[in-house]
Amino acid sequence: MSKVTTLEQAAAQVPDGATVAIGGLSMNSAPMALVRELVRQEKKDLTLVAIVAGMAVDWLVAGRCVRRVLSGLVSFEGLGLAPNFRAGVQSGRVAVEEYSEHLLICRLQAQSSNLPFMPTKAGLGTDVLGLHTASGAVREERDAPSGERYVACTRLPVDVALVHAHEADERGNARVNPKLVWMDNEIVNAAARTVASVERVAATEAFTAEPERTTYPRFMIDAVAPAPLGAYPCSSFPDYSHDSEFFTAYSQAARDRGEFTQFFRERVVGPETWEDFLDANNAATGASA
Amino acid sequence: MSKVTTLEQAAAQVPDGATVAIGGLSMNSAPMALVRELVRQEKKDLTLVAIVAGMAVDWLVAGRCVRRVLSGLVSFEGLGLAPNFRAGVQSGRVAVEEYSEHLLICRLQAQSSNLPFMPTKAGLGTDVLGLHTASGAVREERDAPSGERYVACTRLPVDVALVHAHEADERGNARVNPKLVWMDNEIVNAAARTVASVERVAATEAFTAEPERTTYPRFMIDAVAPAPLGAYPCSSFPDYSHDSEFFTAYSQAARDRGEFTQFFRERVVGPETWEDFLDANNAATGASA
Amino acid sequence: MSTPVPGYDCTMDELMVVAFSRAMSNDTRAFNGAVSFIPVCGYMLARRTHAPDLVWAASSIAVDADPDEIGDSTLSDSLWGGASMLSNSPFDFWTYAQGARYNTFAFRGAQMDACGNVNNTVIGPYDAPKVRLPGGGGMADLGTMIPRIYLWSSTHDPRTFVERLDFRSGIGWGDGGDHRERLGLPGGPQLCITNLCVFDFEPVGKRMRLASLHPGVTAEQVQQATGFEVVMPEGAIPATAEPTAEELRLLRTEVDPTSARLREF
Amino acid sequence: MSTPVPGYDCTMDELMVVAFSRAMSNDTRAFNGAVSFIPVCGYMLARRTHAPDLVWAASSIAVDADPDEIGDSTLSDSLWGGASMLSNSPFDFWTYAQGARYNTFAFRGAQMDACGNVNNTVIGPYDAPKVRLPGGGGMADLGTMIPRIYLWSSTHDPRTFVERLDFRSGIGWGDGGDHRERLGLPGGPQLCITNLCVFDFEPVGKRMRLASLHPGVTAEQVQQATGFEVVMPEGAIPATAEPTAEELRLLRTEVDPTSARLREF
Repeated sequence: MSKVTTLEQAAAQVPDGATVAIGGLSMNSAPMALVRELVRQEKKDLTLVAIVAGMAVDWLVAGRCVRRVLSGLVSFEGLGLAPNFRAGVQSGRVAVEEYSEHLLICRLQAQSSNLPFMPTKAGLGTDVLGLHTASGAVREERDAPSGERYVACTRLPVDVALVHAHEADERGNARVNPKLVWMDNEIVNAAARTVASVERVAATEAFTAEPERTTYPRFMIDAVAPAPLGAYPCSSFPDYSHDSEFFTAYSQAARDRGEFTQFFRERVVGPETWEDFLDANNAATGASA
Repeated sequence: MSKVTTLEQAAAQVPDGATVAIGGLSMNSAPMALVRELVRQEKKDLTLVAIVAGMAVDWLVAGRCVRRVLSGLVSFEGLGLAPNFRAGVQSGRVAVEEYSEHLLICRLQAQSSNLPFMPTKAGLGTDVLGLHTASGAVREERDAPSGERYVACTRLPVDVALVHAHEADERGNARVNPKLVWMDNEIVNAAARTVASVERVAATEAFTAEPERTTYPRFMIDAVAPAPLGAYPCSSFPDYSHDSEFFTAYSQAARDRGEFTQFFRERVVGPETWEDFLDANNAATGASA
Repeated sequence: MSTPVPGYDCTMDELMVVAFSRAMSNDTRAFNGAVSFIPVCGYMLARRTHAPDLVWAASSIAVDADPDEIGDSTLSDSLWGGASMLSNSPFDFWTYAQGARYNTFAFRGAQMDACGNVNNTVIGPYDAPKVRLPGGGGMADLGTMIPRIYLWSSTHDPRTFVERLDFRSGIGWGDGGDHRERLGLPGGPQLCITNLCVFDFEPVGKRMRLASLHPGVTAEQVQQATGFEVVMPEGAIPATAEPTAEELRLLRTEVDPTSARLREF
Repeated sequence: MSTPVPGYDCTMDELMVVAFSRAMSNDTRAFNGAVSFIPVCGYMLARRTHAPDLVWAASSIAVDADPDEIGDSTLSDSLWGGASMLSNSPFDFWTYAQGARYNTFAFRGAQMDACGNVNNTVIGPYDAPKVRLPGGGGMADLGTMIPRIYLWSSTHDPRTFVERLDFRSGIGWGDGGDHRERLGLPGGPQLCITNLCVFDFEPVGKRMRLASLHPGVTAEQVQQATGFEVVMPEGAIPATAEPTAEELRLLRTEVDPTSARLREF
């Protein structure tokens, strides 16, 4: 029973309305091939959990797949704001549940550790906590014996985590080279299912030869979807960096509705396969730039 | 300002009465060379924090260095009980603050994360929690919104952590091969100072060449004491295993007070240098057995 | 010491390992602690027979390890050969345990009570112990976190199986009944495999119930060797099933060729 | 865009980097977030001048990195060359941040107020924003955890320095006075370095106070460019110190030869 599947089949397993956590951090290691497939399959009403994200959220918002985003930060960093995310929120079409990185991490940890909450000092004295008073998702508390303040972050259930890794075997053992997981293990640990896109499928022997390099054991990974350059236009350290040209061209196009529609069709959702997409973007060149 | 020092000088910096956390797990990766030096220097009234330990605690109790032990487990596993620890506790000379592994870890995490407590479900329904009612070190709580029970583990300050690693540079960057840190990072993170014994000193270039392998950054390590086979008679994976012969002979000798005194003098504290100690125990042979 | 089982072509250690192995299933995700030779052999055997996908993390570290032989410690690196992952206690292990990604663990206590609670801390009063034992280690942790708990003992006698523990180091079914549920804990002890019999737990009170008798052992002998009242099942009590020739061959030649499991006897 | 500083042999970006660098010390243990070119240059420069032991974790990941050049992202792997450790966010970074093992962090908000609080979430009401900004990211976290906070801005104007934030994404000195202390938070903002001046914080009320003026800028100009009342110090206000030739040489040739820092202007 191999866990290796196609991008199409892996994405098909994400139902409309699901809570989907997106791996990577900013322009690094986002599971873009899987995200593109979600857009192509016209998913609806997704709730995204994105600790620090950018292009992945923007594609999904552009594709009208998103109802709500739980995030710490969504941007293209020095290359600008995420244009569709910005417009979607400003128009009221997309709701943002604003957290910070550590508040989201603590909610994920409460979930993965089966605890009613994880404590942190994150958020004390900010307006972030007030946003969650009604839902109780995070709440300010005072430790009775010490009088010390803290923030209790409640469980955050995740239906599917999407992460990008370098290699996996058919059993689902997966690894990220050299060992950087950003905060991906937080979403993997909290998720009911995890789908990993991988640069390549490797033999189990590659894992037994260097077991200390395995990032996720097979029982944490439910499906493996091969996708060379699968994080493009984001980076997958140390294999390739993000493609600044793509980010810039995308932002440029987003200034005009018609231009963006064409760009999104030609360079994002239109190409039939992931390989077609990479060709349409000269990705092999851009990613190594 | 190199952080490299001798075992003697490193141990000299541990004051009587200090709270000392001992790294390693059971028969693996304990900082035995540093522990031996504490015994030779006749430290007094130490409080030991030992999550899962054995020989290190037994040496320190045999050397009359210990007032109190905070531990999850102290034994020689299949090779028997730790005889001096057992006798010391039974005679009332040594107090044990009984925890479990995760209760201790959570106390260390509260300390290192600067939180009033860390929550866990560990200990619920056991007699362990009742031991700490008076001190409040760990306490059973109920999460008000959910009614869910948890255990709040309060901060555990540690004066000095002693850990064994494979390599460190003069700046204090240190690494454990291949990546196994047992629970050592928990004590390092919680400690005001950390002393690492190392199999060998390496150039900083060895760390910059493979930065993903660094276990502790230089700002977490205060002193580096070279000690080849420094975990003997415990293991330092993957370089050498524990020496069962030493454990057996030690336990055998401990059945008789006179015999143990001689054994402890000849094979533990008597040898002047660490190299003398290794010679006295044919350690180079035993460790690889 | 290897003791023959009357009427079966195997020894007691082999019978116990096979009984343990058969209790495992293809969705078992297990790890082991110190001095756990019977469970370790059981996991390795189950994986070679009816449960090929079973996960076993040797020493709680080496996932899918397949060592050539078992040494003198079940927490030692000698157990890690063939692993596809060396996980790391603080980073991976505890989250997997807390979240029940690992779903199976086995305890052996110096004392065990009718509800499967265990003591590995002291014999006698805590403050003035007659015998100071190693301590509970992870018992207090894993008893609360892991839904499928298995108990075993190679010394089935009234000093081990007691009416009242001197100290509860790890929780089994607690005070019995719905105690675990009230504490918000998942699952609970499933079986206790001894050198005389196999206990399960009767579903309401959660006390040990005689599930099968090893060949040559009577229910009366079990009761006499047990410090608490044993729940007797309705109807006849079956004999613990005989290991197959293939199970014994695998155990003897592949799983544990050096008979490390005899360290428990 | 590179703007000359009148009377100094340097540009505004260089003046700001040098002012930032000089605020660092040999026991600084810093890391950086997104779009943080001025602080990144400052850490690298300080390490090459008066603070050789300064710790800087590039992108919060690459400890002691010494990249040949800075790319178009300060969270990118292009910054990691020469690092002696690639730390890992969940395992190493957050504990070091929570425990103030890292003691220094720098923020830049789309809005900043007199007490050094920052907004990077929305312009306008949260539920119906005029502009949706990226979000606070780690601001709400690190503002509570890190004792030495530095602020900077290359757009010193009344839209940036406001009387009242539309949203407090990250805490500086909070409501001022002992607010941080009452919340149990360590330290607080130390300086704010802008393209007009350097602010420190007056010790009682914890509001921004003019500490030095860049050449050619008057106190009145600073006040006009600031949406809240600027605290004026006793006595004369010094000019921001001129970078030395060596500082400029190092910045231009070693630290940031491609002038990535101009991305902030």
